[in-house]
Amino acid sequence: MSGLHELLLLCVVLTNFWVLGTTRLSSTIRATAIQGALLAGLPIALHPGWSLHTVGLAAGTFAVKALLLPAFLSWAIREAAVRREIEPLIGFSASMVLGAVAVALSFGIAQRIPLQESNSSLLIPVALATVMVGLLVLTTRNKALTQVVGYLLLENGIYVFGLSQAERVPFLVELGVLLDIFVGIFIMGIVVFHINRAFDSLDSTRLSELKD
Amino acid sequence: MTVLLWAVGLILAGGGGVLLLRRAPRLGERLYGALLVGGGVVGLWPTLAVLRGGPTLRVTLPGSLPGGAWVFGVDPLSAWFLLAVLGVGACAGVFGLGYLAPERGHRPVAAAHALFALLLVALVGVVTAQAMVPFLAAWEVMALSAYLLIMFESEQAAVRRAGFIYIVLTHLSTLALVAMFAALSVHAEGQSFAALAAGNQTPGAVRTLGLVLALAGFGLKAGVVPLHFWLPGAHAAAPSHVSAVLSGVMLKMGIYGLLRVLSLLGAPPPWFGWTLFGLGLGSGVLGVLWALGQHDLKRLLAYHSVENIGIILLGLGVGLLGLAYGQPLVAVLGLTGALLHTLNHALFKSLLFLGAGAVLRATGTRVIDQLGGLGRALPWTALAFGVGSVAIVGLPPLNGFLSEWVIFRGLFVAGGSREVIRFAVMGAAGLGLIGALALACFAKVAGVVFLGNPRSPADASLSPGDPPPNMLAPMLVLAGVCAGIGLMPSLILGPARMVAVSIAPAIDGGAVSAEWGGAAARISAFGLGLVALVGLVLLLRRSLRQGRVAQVAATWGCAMAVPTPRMQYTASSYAAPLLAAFGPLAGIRRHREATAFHSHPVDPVQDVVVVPVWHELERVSLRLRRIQGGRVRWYILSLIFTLLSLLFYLTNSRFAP
Amino acid sequence: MTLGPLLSLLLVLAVAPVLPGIATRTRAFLTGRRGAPVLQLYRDLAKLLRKNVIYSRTTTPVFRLGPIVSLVSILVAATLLPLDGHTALFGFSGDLVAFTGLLGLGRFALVLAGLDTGSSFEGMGASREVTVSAFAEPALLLGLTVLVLATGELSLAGMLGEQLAAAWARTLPSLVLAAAALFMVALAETSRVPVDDPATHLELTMIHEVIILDHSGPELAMILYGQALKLALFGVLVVSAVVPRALLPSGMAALALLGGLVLIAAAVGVVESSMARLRLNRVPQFLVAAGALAVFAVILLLR
Amino acid sequence: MGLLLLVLFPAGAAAVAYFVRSARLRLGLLVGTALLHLASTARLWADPVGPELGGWLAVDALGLLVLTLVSVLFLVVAVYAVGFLRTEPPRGGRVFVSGLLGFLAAATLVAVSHHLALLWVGMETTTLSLAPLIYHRHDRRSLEAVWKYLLLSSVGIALALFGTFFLAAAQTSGRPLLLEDLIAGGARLQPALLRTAFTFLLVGYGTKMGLAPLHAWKPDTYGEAPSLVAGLMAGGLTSCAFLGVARITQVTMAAGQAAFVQPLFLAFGMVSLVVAAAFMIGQPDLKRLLAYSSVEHMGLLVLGLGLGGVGPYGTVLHLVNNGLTKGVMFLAVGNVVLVTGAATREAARGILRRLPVSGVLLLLGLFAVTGSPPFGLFLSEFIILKAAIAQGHLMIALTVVALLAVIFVGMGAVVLDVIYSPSEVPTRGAGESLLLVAGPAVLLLAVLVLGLYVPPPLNRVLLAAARGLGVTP
Repeated sequence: MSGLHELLLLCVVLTNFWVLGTTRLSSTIRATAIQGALLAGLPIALHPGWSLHTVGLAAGTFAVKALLLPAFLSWAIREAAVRREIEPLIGFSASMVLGAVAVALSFGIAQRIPLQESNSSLLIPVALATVMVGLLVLTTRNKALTQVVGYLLLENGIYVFGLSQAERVPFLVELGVLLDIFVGIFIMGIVVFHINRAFDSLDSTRLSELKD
Repeated sequence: MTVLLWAVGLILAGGGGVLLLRRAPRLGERLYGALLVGGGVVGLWPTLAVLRGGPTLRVTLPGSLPGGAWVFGVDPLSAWFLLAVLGVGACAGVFGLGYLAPERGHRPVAAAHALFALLLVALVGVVTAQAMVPFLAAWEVMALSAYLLIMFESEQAAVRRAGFIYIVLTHLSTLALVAMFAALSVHAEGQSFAALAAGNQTPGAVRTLGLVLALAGFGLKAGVVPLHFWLPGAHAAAPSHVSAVLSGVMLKMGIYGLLRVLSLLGAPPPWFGWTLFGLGLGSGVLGVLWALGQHDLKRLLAYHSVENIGIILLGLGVGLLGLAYGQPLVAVLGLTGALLHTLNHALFKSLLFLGAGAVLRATGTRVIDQLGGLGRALPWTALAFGVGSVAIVGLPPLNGFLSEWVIFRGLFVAGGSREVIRFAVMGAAGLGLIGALALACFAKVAGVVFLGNPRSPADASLSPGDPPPNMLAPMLVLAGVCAGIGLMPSLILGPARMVAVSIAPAIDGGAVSAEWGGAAARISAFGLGLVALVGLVLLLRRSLRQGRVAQVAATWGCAMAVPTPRMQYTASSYAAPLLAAFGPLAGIRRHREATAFHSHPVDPVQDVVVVPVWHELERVSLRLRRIQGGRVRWYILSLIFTLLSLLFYLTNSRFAP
Repeated sequence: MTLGPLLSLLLVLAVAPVLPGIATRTRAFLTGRRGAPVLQLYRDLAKLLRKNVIYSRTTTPVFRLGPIVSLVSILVAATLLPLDGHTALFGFSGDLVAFTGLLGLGRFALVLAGLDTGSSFEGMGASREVTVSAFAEPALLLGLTVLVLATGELSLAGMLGEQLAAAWARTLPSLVLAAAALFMVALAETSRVPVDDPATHLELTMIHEVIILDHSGPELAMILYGQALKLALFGVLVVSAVVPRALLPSGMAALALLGGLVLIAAAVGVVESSMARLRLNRVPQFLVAAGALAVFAVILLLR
Repeated sequence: MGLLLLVLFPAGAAAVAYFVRSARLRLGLLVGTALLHLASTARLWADPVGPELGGWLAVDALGLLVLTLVSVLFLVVAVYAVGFLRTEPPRGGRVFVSGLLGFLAAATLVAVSHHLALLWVGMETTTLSLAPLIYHRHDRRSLEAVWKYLLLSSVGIALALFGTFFLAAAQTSGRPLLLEDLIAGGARLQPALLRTAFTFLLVGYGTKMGLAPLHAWKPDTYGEAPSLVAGLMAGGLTSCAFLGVARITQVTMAAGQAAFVQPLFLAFGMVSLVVAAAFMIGQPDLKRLLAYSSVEHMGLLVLGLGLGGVGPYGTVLHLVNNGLTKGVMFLAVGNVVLVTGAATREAARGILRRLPVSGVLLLLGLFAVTGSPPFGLFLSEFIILKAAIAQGHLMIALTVVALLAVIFVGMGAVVLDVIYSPSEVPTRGAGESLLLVAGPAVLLLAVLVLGLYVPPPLNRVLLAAARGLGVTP
């Protein structure tokens, strides 16, 4: 059923563009939630045969990436009372274009990196693309919260690639991913919270006192 | 070797003692002085034994260092420099007791004495180390203890500035030396000098790199123009007895290092000899020229150190050229002259700095144009300073003349050969110019400071009386040694030649030794004759007077009113015509206003080249600093940029699949 | 043979005071005056030696020692020259350095003695004296270098004696150049026109005279005699550089020396009467020119 | 179970410390844990223990070096922290101590884990455990510092994870991601994937090391973090990050990819040196200055790796020396800050008169950190230079010397001015207690000794550690 996971991977890319394109923080978070759900589907699609390992992985992923983190983030924006990402460094259409460039680039790089016995030719490019889009969001957005979302995308990309190894490397890998994202996002959320309190705004451009 | 270790132990004990007894300064300082002198004397014993042709001393410490054991030893070269270290060190240390005594209470005098002892020990370590790491360790301890001593009066901004320039340049020299040893150790098994020598006999890129770095590192320490500009400030800022050691001994470590490295590397290429030759001429002429323009007594003496280092390098260059072109006589003469002048300069320059210290203590100022007529107040100091002046100018019958005589002979003999080296004879003119300028300069110093009338009322009311014996005795001892060497050259010429031959085994000293002794005897005869004749004429002069008492009157003012002290010729106007003849080279800035005219010297290298360049560098780096603008966005962008360029390297380099 | 050097030394010492007389006499003759008698200096010296001295309150023993040291150093320098054309009373390899060194010592002593008076005029004179000599020294050394290279000999006795005679024919051109350079140096060292003017009476324009302003009696005598002796020594240098006296029998050699000295003195007089005195800041150029001549001679020999 | 315990008991102590009420008890726990940890580390020197958890935990020479370095540094910092927290308001004491202990546990995990994913987990934990410590002062500036630190390190660590996956993908045989098997089967690794893995891991762990141009977070973080935390980061955290780089280097070298790896190391090294030199000139803030100095030394570390020959030996020696020296400098500056309230040039003048001991420490530390003989850093820099010349990189050698000179001027200008110049601003707070100067003094002594004498056992370990990092024949 290789068609399925290819489909899922393409959807992942689409959600990336969704994140790039939307102005409303709430819909950004919705996009990440959907992406999380897609990623949860991936292990089953990649490794047919309902082994406990894959199922557990899918469930865990769904729980964390599709439910917990989005909930946490939307709670955070409710607390911080911010609705929309205003004045990003570059306009949304421009960032879409950049995202397209990033995707093209990652596909270009990916074909230079042959992955033997790989169950999908799309894995590496999509992973790279997601990573790059994540970095793109991290750099172009001003709101600390949006940057957290960018970090989340980055992690998702890595996760996608991690799945390709899920068979051979024991599940400590996935554990690593989940733990990392969980703790990372959680602590960042707390910091964001403090930022909001200290600067009564989530505008990370305010955070530029420390410089030479 | 154990004897030398005892000497080091004594000196260290002195330093420790004065530090422990800082509650009872008098007792502590007396102990320190005794141990210092004792250490010096004890240390001179094995040194002289080696110079008399005794066996080379050697001790190997089993150390677990990457590279191997530590080796210390005293061969003729080490012994030669040990003479200066121990002799001058002990004299200056004793002088320091009296010199720093008035500072007790408001400055850490005990610590200064302890650091001085440490400095001496480090100097001993530098000249006796026979392996890389101990050499560099001793080298840096020397540099740092000297730095701390220079900063003794750190509450003055000028001292801090001088200290900073010093520490920066000395660190540069250390870096260069580290790199040099790194280069030389590439082909060597282990870190001992013997191993380096074994590994680097064949010319090659690495050996050339080593030579260049050695020249840079040791040249910096020796204060060769254009790397000299740390020197005047530092030597002026330090307490005078420290200046004496810095200028008299520490500079020589640069010379020692050069000689040591050359003794390891065998005959150097001609270009190296010519480089030293040119640097020597340049440093000599420019150093004395810049000295002539100074208003500060100690800065002036410091610039004279630059000049004398130039003379030494000139001799060294001639010697190396002699080696490179296979002229043993030239080689021996050049090297011997350089070695002799090293020792002589150590003696009379430290003597002069001690004299300057005595003047500073008596009057409280180093500004030459505010001094005058001190000869009456400090007769013995004046005498010692006068001896030092005649010696440094290189006039017979004192020791300065001896070393310049040897170098001159090297130049002339070189001129006689058929090789390219013969063009070195032109250096004679340069050496002559240096001598004449030095004469002008020291006539100025001795004349303006000690003769004529006091220029400031304070000095006029100065109660006559030389400094206390613990300051006066060292000066007289040094003066005596200067005269002794000048009148008894045979004492010193032999050992010097022996050391020179030990540096360059390629040459046989026998070729030179033959007519050498005769000349030495003649020189001492003629020196003594000179002195005797002066005495004789003095007696005649007495008899001519026929009991008449000389009339006494005011100086004839050329039909003007009786001259007042303020009408005396100042040092600056004395030097003006000579400096004017050299134009911008002399580095004098003049300020004319409607009612005032004054000139002050600048260092053409430091103030015209180095400082502006550094400020430009600062400006650039400040502009560059905007990158670190504090926006986290840019931080991540630089990360992305790095990642992408690495991916590019990954996919597009020759490693791409 | 061992008597030769001593006798000739005594001869030179005796005739030295004539030379300034000859110079001034020539000058007077050329400018159409009678001028002082040739032996005037002898009388002055005799008179001065008899006189008492007067010292300034400011001065120290340095003031008294100065003239003595300068005279003695010039005397000792004289013993280094092969006055009889063969050997010096006293010489060693590289004694040319001692020669220049001794002249320096004499200058040093006089300058200090001048500064000891604390008079602004003498300070000025000292400053000018050292300025001039600073440029004279290299020229002198280069001139002597020519002799060294021509003869391959490092002692004055050799380079002005037999060896010179041997090398004379080969190296005459550079020797002549060297002699010219040495003559120019001599004018500066003995403070003659165009560098200095012994006849001037305005202190502001003096160099040598103004240093010794306060000296009187025997000390002044020593200085004057030393100056004359210096001129004689330079005369000997110049003469022996161009005339290979070692080839002549000793009597002839002595005569040649005397004749040469007279000619030199006369030449000094001619220069003094024929050319004006240089501005002080032009003096260095004059001496650099002398140096250039010598350098040219050296190059001739090195090539 | 020795190694596992070594990881677990600091973690347990961290948990306990969070719930202990009494500050005195908490500090006792901190110092006690540090002592115990150092003791058990010392036992590892005496009798090494075998691999545990199926080879996931093991100690080799390199790990032992980093472990010992961290342990020593941590003890010093713990003692210092007692004196430090005494001067501070009690707020945050709990978080502070348990954060420190957590870091110790994580660093230990990094040092002893031979499973690269486990190593990565440890690395992540070090990052997170130090975050609250940076935020210790709870003001805007520290908030900004911790934000930058978290964002950059997290991105870096994420990329490192990416690289780890690539490494797993490159592996065709042996137990996955286990160091021994990776090295043993180096020849059978898929080159292209291995190189990709190396690229991402280098960027990832390089960010944590603070190699230019990935260093941007360093000055901001070190400048704001409490000095002892900054010291722990500059001495310990960077060493852990370097261990990460070293591990992947061992693998790539074993796979015969030296020709691909070494140019990258050379480039990073030179760029780091240049950036450090440029940003040190006229740098007014002592702690930022030290941050750039850390960048410089990280550059020297990778430079040694890139040069080959005796370079790696110089690198591991430099690792030890740099860790200790950074401790000296940051703790001495910490004392300055305690008295003057700031680390800026204007505020901190007149140290030698105000804090004689710390002033001397700072002075000697300056010479130590700039590689003056006879301090240890001189020896390692000497070896690295020698490697450069021996491998024919004469230009690199000369450039390094020139840059070191510029760096000395940059550091000396500020530090010496601060030490000697008379101060304008009044002194606040107590002077220097023994707790605050003893630690740095001990470290400085250690650095001095390492410059004069490398104990044979240490030398053996250094040689063993360097062996894997060079080109293995």
